[in-house]
Amino acid sequence: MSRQAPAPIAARAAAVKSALIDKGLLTAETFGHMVHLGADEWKPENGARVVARAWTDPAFRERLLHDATAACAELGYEGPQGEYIVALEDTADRHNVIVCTQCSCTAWPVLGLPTDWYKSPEYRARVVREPRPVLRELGLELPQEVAIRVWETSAETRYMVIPMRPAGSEGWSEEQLAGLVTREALIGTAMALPA
Amino acid sequence: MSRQAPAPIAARAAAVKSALIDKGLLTAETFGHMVHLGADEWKPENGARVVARAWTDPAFRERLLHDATAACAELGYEGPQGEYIVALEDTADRHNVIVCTQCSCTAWPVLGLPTDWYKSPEYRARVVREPRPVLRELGLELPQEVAIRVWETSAETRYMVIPMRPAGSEGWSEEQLAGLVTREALIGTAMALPA
Amino acid sequence: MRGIHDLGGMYGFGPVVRESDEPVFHEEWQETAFALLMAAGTVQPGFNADQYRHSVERMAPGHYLSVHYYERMLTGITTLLVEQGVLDLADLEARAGGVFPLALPVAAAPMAALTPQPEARFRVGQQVRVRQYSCMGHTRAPEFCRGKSGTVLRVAPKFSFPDTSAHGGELREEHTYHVEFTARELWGAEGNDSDSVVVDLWDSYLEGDAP
Amino acid sequence: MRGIHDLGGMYGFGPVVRESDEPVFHEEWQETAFALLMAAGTVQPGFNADQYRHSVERMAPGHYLSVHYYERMLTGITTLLVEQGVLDLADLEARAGGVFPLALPVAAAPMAALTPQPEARFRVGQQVRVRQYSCMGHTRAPEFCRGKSGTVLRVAPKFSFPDTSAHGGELREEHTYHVEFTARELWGAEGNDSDSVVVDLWDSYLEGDAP
Repeated sequence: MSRQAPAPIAARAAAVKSALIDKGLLTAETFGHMVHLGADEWKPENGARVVARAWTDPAFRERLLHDATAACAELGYEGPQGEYIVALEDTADRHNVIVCTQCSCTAWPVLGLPTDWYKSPEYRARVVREPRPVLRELGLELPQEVAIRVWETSAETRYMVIPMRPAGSEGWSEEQLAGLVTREALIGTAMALPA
Repeated sequence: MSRQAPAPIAARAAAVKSALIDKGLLTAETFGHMVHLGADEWKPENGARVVARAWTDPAFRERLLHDATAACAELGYEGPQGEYIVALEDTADRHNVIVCTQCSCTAWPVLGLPTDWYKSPEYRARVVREPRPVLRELGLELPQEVAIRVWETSAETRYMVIPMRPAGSEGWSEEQLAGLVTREALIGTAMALPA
Repeated sequence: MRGIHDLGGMYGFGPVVRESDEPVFHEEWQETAFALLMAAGTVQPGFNADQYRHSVERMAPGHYLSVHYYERMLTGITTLLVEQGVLDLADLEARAGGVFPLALPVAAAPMAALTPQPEARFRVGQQVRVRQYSCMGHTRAPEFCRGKSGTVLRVAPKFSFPDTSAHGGELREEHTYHVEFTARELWGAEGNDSDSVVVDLWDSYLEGDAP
Repeated sequence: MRGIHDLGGMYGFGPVVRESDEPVFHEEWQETAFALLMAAGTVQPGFNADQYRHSVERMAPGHYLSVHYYERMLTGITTLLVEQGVLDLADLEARAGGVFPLALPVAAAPMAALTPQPEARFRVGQQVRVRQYSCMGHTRAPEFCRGKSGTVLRVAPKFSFPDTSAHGGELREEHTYHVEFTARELWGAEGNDSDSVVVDLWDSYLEGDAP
């Protein structure tokens, strides 16, 4: 229980930023560049392209399952929180879901920075113990015969899910297919969009 | 994480009070009476009188150790959260401390309503695992040869500590002795005051 | 697993700060919260202390841990009054001029599968172990002693079993026991050889220690 | 025991709420917090991710649980910058025009007594058990799997051992393992027969399962 109300968070953030700039330790340009990386460079569209490639190129799929870090780097996706990526392939009888219960680790280069629901204490606490109700709340109802594997990102490994390729997408281009793969599908709280 | 700032707590409390009064379910007098009980009737001075009596009256001490509820009632101290009181007697080689880790239960009639430090998550979390550092922070350094028993009030039982009678208090009146017994001594985070 | 209220033994808490000459109530709204608890039995049908404690435990964990004891009290009692239809949330929010956060609903399967124990099964001096049961609702065996072995110091009278009375279940009474656990048993290497914790536990939370 | 950040399996949390079309950052201060994390390595000597995570975990539990992820990020990094003497708290509070709550100090005995394991001791398919160790500092075995048995699915490369690197200890590297635990093993009757949780665990967190 805090005994004195803190300064507004915006004022605290501005204080740290201005102190570091005034001391000459960082520049406003550095701040801007970092925000650019997080907001524009690392995004789930990258992971979607990886998945679409895996759906259309069996040799790439093999490389992705064997060494996802290298396979993602082939498409130019690498960087912090992407040093060791493991790809988890959904099948008809097994569905994968990613969480980080202890902080909110995510494979930034291919999934983008995590959204608020992924970072929420609610998701972190609940999805490991009751994945089915949580997935249902997020709109995904899985039949009992589909086993759920929840992957707890408790270390250096960063996961990405390869969802099942939707029926009816035969012959689609890689770009079209990538459009079916949402951030949620890469985390495992949704399937790929229907074709 | 709350998504919308709540109304000020004072406004929320006033809302409940006014709603109950407007519906005719409670009166302002009832509110006032309850506050009077909590603020004026139940207080550690009551427990201090119980301890002073036990220090001076061996038969009372026996009754207190055998059935503290009845012994406290002899002095007129009974009521809610005092339905089953157990007295814990400190000795030269064993010191007793009370906590309620799951809420903040206390024997109201003899200890009074609990203070903020007793109700704090800090005390509730820490005193069961590290009683010596916590007691030290509160000003009580116990030698290693004195065993500490921490009593977790996790049910209906309500505890009170009978601290050791201070040396030099021989011949003191019951009232004088009661003045040596603080709330903290009744909880076990302090000894009785020196005579 | 545990709820946010089950704080015993948790890491990461700072110093215990004691205010000197602390008043019983710091602000008037705290008096109101306390008076509400005292009067709850007269305005809410079926009110009992276990149900009340659970209403506090059901608060959103971030809310629970960041506010004062009396805000938790007010939130819990108001939740019960709204759930029982005594008060209306929209009316309260209109009166308060803003959002009035209540506790969350009772879990779907709140009670653990514990077998009622009408007679005392254990005696003073006996070794007992706390069952590793799991419960989504109200219960009174702190997580820190689950699965741990201790010694019965005292057999207390029968009391209403909180796991059922908190949830409007069949009223049943059981003895509780003051069970002493050594600090070594509870905390391993962090425990002190001289120290112990005594926990007041209902009969059906316990089993005879492994032979 | 556990710290407030170790949320996996805790009871009492409400629904997961998903915002549609959520932006990467909702407010400018969140951008600042993120940029600080990214740039921390260039302004704070010896910065590493384990030390950073621990700085967040050291926040007062009520603060931790009641604020946004990026406030935790800002608080953790600022705590490190103040502790290392890069920034001055009084100066920050003057700039912010008010109190700037930081994380609490590192515990007196932060590290568990775990024996370094330079070579992989376990193989795919093997049954392992997570040790019931206790640690006041940073560690990465969630409480929910301590003492539980699972099956090794994958042996990952060696990584820096977080329990020591978070505390400036001797740098050591160990393999981690993706260990699968059945939901029944973790959650008992609440678990689902079909489901499992895979946790990425360092070698010295593990022991061979009981024979």
